[in-house]
Amino acid sequence: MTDITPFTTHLLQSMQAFVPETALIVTFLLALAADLIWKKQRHISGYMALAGFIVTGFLLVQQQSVTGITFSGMLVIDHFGIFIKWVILLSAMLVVLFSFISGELHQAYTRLGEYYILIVGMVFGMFLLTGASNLVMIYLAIETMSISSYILSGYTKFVRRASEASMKYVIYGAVSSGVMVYGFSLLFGLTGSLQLHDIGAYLQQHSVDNLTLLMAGIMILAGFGYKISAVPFHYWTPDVYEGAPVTITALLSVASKAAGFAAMLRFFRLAFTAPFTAVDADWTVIGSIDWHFVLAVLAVLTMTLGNLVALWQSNMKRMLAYSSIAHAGYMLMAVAVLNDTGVAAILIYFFTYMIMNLGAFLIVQLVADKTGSEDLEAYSGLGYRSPLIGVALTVFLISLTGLPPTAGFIGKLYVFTSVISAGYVWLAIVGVLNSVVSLYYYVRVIRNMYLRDVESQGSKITFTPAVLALVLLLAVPTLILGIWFGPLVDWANLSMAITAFH
Amino acid sequence: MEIGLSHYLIISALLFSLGLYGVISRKHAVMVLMGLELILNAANINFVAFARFGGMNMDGQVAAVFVIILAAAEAAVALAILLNIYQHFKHVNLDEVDQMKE
Amino acid sequence: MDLTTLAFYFFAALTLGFGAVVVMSRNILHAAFSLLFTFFGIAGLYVLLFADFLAITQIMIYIGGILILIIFGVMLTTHITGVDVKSGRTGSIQLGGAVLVTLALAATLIIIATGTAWNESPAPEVTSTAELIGTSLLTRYLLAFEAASMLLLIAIVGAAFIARKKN
Amino acid sequence: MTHDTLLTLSVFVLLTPLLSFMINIFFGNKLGRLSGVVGTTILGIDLLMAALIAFSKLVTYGGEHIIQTRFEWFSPGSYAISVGYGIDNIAAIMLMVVTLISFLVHLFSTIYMEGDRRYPKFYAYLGLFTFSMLGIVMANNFLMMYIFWELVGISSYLLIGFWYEKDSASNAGKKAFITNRIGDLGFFAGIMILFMTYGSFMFEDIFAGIASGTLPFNNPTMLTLAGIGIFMGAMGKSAQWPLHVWLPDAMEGPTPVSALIHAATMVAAGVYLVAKVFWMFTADALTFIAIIGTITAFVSATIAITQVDFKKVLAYSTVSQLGFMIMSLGTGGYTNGFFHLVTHAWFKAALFLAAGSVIHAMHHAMHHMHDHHSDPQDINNMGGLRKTMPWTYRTFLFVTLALAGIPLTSGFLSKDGILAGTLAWAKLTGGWHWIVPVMAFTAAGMTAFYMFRLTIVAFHGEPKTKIAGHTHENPVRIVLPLVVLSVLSVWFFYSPNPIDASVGWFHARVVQPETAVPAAYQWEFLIQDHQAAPAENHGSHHALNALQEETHHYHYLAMFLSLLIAGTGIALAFAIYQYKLISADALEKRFKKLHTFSYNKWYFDELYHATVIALMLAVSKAMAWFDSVVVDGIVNLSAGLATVAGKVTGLFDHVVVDGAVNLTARVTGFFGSRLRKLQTGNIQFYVVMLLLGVILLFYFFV
Repeated sequence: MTDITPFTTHLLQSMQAFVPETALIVTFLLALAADLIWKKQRHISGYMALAGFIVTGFLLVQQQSVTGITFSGMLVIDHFGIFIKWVILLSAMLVVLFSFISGELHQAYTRLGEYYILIVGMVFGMFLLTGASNLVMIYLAIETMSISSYILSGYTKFVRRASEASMKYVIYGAVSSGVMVYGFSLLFGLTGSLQLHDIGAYLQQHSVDNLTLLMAGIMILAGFGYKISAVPFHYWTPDVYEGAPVTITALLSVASKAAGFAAMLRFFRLAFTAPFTAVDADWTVIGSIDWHFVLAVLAVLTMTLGNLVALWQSNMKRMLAYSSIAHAGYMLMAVAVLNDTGVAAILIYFFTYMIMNLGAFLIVQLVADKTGSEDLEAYSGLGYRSPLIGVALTVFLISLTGLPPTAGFIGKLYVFTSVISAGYVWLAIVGVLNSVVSLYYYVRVIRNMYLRDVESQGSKITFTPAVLALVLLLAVPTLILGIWFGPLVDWANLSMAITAFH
Repeated sequence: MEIGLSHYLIISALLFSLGLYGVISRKHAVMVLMGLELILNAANINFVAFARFGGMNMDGQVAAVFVIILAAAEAAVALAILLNIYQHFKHVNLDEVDQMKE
Repeated sequence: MDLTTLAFYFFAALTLGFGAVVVMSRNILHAAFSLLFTFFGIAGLYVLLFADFLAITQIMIYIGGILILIIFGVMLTTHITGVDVKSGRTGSIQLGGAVLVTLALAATLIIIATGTAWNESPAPEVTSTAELIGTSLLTRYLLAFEAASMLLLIAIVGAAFIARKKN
Repeated sequence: MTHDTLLTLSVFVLLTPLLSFMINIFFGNKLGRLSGVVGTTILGIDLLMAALIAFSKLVTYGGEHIIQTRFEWFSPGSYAISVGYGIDNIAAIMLMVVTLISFLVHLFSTIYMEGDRRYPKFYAYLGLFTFSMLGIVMANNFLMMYIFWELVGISSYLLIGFWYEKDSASNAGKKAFITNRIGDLGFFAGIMILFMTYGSFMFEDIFAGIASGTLPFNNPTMLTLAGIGIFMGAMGKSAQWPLHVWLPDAMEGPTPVSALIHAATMVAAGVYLVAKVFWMFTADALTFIAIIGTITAFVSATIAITQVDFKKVLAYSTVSQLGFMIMSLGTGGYTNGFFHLVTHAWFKAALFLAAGSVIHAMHHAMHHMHDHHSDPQDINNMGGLRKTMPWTYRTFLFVTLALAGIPLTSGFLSKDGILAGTLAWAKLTGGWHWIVPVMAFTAAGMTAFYMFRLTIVAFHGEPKTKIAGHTHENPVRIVLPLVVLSVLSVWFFYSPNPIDASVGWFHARVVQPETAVPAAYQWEFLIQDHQAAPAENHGSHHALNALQEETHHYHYLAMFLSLLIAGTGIALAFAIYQYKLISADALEKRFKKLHTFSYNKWYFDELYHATVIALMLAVSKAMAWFDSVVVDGIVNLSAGLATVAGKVTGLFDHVVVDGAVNLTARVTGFFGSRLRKLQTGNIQFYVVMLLLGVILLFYFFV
C-alpha cells in the first residue's frame, strides 16, 4: 500500500481552491430542492441562483490571490481564469435578472425551476472549462455546459422555433465535440499524455509528425471553434440564437463564448507554446506549424463572414448572432498573435463586449415583449416611442461598432494595438475594414429608430422603473468604460499571464 | 502479419468516417444519433489502442471511460430533445426541420 | 495466423461490417440491432487491447443503456406499423457531398494513422485493468469523476424536463 | 493669469456647454420655454470665460507658441498614450469665434425656434455641438481631435436632421454623416501612419519626430500620404470638392443651425485642422491641398450663381469661401487662410442669420395670409424687403460687401491677402500653377456677382408677391445678433489700415509656424532664413520667408485686380437685375426674352476676354451651344457656365462619389448575399460544412 498522505494533503489544498465551484454545486442542489418544496413560488430557484452567484462572487474575491495547479493537474487556478470567471458570473447574474422580467418565459410557464437550475449547471461547466488543463477535463467541462445549453435553448419547448434550435444545437454540438475528442485521441497518441503541461513538454523535447499534429490541432480547433462560433464551425450559431429564448441567447453569446476562449487560450498556451517560464510575454510556438497563421486565417474568415451576412438580416436576434460571430473574429485576431498582450486585449474586449452585447440583447428582449416582434421593422420610431430605450440601444450599437467614446472602442483599440505591435498589420487592416462594414448594419437599426416611420410614434412604450434601471445599469458603464477604463486595463494586465510552469 | 497499432487506428478511422456518413446522410434523427455513437466509439478505440501500445498508459483507458459516460448523457438529452421535436413536427426527419435559415 | 490475429480480424469485421449496416440500412430497427453487434465487436477489440474493464463497461453501458435508450427513441418517434420505420436518405446532392467528405476524411485519417511515428513503448504485463482504472478515477481523475456525476445530474434534470409532456 | 489658471479655465470653457446639454436633455421637458433662457445664459457665461482666455493668451502670452498640458492616459502594450489640451493663438481666436457665434445663435433661436415642439432638445443639441467643437479647438493631439471630430459629426447629424419628419431633412442628415465618414477614413489612416511611426498621438511629439528627420516607414511619400490622409478628414468637414455635396443639402436644418455649423464653426474645423498641423505638410501635400481648395472655390462659385433658394446661394458661397481658405493654406498663406476663416465666420454667420430673419418674416407673413404652399426661401417670392425689413437689409448689405471683398470691410483684408498669396505662390513655383490665381480671381468676381444678385432680387425693387409685401422687421433678439456680427466685419477690428492687414494685430499674433518637414521635401520659400532672422526675433517681429516677401510685393496688384473684378461683378449684377427690374414692368418671362443674346454675349466676351485665357474660349463655345439647347430661361452665359459646371460636378458626385459608395455596398452585399445562402437551415448540411472546414483547413495549411 502506498502512502496516501501527500495525496490527501494535495486534495485538501485543491478543495480550498475549489470553493467557488463548490458553491455553485451547492447552489444547484439547493435550487433543485427549493423548487421541489415551494412549488407555488415561480422564481424561487431564480432567487436561489442569484444568491448563489453572489456568494460565488464573494468567494472569487477571496481567491483573487490564489494561483496554483490543483487536483493532480486537472484544474489550474490563476488570475487569467478568475478574470474570465468574473465575466461568466456577471453575465449569468445579469441574465438571471433579465429572466425575472422576461415575458417570453412567463407566457409559457408558471414555474421556471429547471431553467434557473440549468443556468447554474451551465455556469459550473463554464467555470470548470476556464481552469481545465487536462484533455479529459476540457471535454467534460464542454459537455457539462453544452448539455445545459442544449436544454436551455429549447426551454420554451412549446415554441416550434425553440425546439428546432435545441435539436440543431444538440446534433451540431455532438458532432463537434466528437470531432474534438477524436483530435484529443490523436494528440494523446502523439504525446502519450492527456495533461496539457506534459503535452507541451513532450512536444518541446521530441519532434513529432507535423501532419498528424496539424490534423489533431484542427480537429481540436473545431471543438473550440464551435464554442466560440468561429467560421467554419459557426453554422449552428444563427439558428440557435434566433430560436432560443433571448435570455439564453444572451448568455450563449457572452458567457459560453468567454469560456470557450479561455479554454482555447489555455490549450494553446500550455500545449502548443513553450512552457517552463513564469513570465514570458511572447510565447514561443513549438514545432514548425505556424499556428499564428492558422488562427489569423480563422479570424479573417470569422469576422468577414459574420459582418457580410449580418448586412442581410432583418431579425434583430439573427443580426446580433452574426454580429457575435464577427466579434469572435476580432478577438481571434488577438489570439492569433499568441502573446500576453493579446491575452490582455481579449480580456479587455470580453469585459466590454459583455456589457454592450448583453445590453443589446436586453433591449431586443424588452422590445419583443412589448411589440411581439424581433423584426427590424419593430424598431421603427422606437427612439420616440421610448426615448431612453432608444438612446440606450444607440449607445450599445455604437459600442458594438467600436466608435468612441464607448467601451467597444476601448476593446477594439486594445485588440488592434496588440495585433499591430505583434507585426500583423495586414490583419489589423482587415479588422478595420470589417468594422467599417459593420457600421452599415448597426446604423441601420439606429436609422430605423430615429428616422423611419415617424407617424406611428403616437403609441408610447413605457417600462417600469426597475426595467429602465436595468437598462441604465448596462448603458452607463458602456459609456463610462469608454472614458475611464484604467482599472479594467490594470486588471487585465494583471491577469494576462496564463500559468504555464509546472 | 503482427497486429499493430496502425491496424486499430485504421479501424477507428473507418468507423469514424462511417459515423460521419451516417450523421450526414440519414433523415431520421435517431439514426443520426447512432452515427454519433459510432464517432465516439471510434475515438475510444484510438484511446484504448494508444494506451495499449504506449506502454499500457492507463490515461487512455480512463479517457475512454469518460467518453462512454458522456456519450450516455448526451444520448439521453438528445433523445429527449427529439421527443420534443416529434411533438411539434410529428416526425423527426432532420431535413424537414429547417424553418430558420439564411 | 495465431488466435489473437484471427480474433482481431473477426472483431474488426464485426465492428465495421455492422457499422456499415447501421449507417446504410433503410430500416431503423435493423440499424439499431446492427449497432448492438458493432458495440459487441468493439468490446472484443478492447479485450484484445488488454482493456477488460472497458470491454465490460462497453457492454454494460452501451448495449445495456444507450442502445436501449435508442430503441426507445425509435419506438417513441416512429409509427412502428407504418412505413415510417424506414428512414430515407437526404437529397442526392447532399448525399454525394457526404460520400466525398467522408471518403476524403477517411483517406486522410488512414494516411495519418499509418504514416505517423506514434508514441509507442512496450507494454508491461497486466493482469486486470479494473484496479488501475479504479485507482486513477479516485486519485488523479477524482475531480473529473465528481464532475461527471454533476454532469449526469444536469443531464437527468434537463432530459426529464424537456421530454415531459405537461408543463 | 498664470498658465495654470488659464488651463483650468479652459476646462470650464469646454465643459460649460456640456452642462447646458445635460440640463436640457434631462430636464428639458420640465423647463419648456425656459430651456432657451438657460442655454443662452450658460453660453453667455461661457463666452465671457472664453473672452478672458483669448485676451490673456493673445495679449499676455502672445509670443509663446502654446500653453498646454499633457498626461498619460493609458498604455496598451508597449505604447504609452498621452493626451492633453492646449491653447495657442489660433485656438484662442477660435474659442472666441465658436463661443460668440454659438451665443448669438442661442439668442437668435429663442425667437426663431419659438413654438417648435422639440425646442428644449434643440438647445440640448446646440450645447452638445458647442462642446464638441470646443474640444476640437483645444485638442493638442490627434486622438482627442479624432474623438471630438466624430462627436461634432454626430451632433451635427442630430441638428441637420432635427426636423426629421421631413424626408429631405433626415436624408440630408444621413448624407452629411456618410460623406464625412469617407473623409474620416482617410483621416484615420493618416493618424495611424503617424502613430505607427512616432508612437504618439501628440502633435508636439509627431512634429518633433518629423523635424528630427524620422520619416514614416523611412519614406517621404508616406509623410505626404499621411498629410493627405489627414487633409481628407478636413475635406469632409470643410466640404471640399469632391466631398462638398453634403453641405448644401444640410441647409435642411433650422437656419440658426446653418449659421452656427455650416457657416462659422464646424465647416471651419477642417481649415482649423489643416492650420493646426501645417507643420507637417510636405510640398506635395501642400500642392494637393491648394488644388483641391482652388477647384472647390471655383466650382461652387459657378453653381451659386443660378440658385434661387436663399439658403442654397449662401451654402454654395460658403463652400466657395472654404475653398479659398484651403487654397490659401495650400499655397503657404497660413496667416491669410486662417484670417479669412475668422472674418468669414462673422460675416457668413451674419448672412445666414439674416436669411433666417427673412425666412422667419416670410413664414409669419404666409401664416398671416393663410398661405401654406409658397416657398418662403425662394428669392423669386421676395423683393422689396429693403423697406419692410430695414435692419435686416442694412446688415445684410454690409456683410455682402464684406463677402464680396470691398475695402473697409474685414472680408477685403483677408481675401486680398489670399489672392496676393496665390499670385506670389504661382510666381515662385511657376508653370501651370498660374491657374490657381486665375481661378481664384474668377471665383472672387463671381462671388461679388451672385451676392449682389441675391441682395437685389430679394431686397430691392417692388415685392414680387403679396407675402413679401406683408413681411415685417423681426424683434430685437433676432436683429441684435445681426448687428453685432456686422460690426465685427469692420476692418477696424483687425488692422488700423483699411487696406493692409499685415500691420494689424492679427498678423502679429498668427504667425506662420516653421515647417517641421525636412528641407528636401518642402518648398524652399517656406523655410525661414535663420541667417537673416535671428532666433530671438519671435512674436510680432518675426522673420519673413520668401513667400511672405513676395506676397507683399503683390499686395497692391492683387488689391487692384480684385477690386476691378469684384466691381465688375457688382456692376453686372446691378445691370442685369436692378436696372431691368426698374426698366421693365413686364412679367419675368417677358423680361428674360427682352434681353437678347447680344447683351449676354457681350457680357460673356467682356468677362472672359479680360480674364480668362484661350482655354476658356473653347469652353465658352460649348457654353453657347449648350445655351441654345437649354432654352428654358438661361439668360446669361455665366449661368450657362454654372450649369455645366454644376452638371459636371453633379455627374461626378453621382457617378464617382455615389458610385464608389454604392460599389462598396454592392460588393459587400453581393458576398453577404451569397454567403448567407450557406445557412440553409438544414443541420446535416451544417455538419457537412463543418467537416469540409476541417478538411480544407488541413490541406490549406499542409
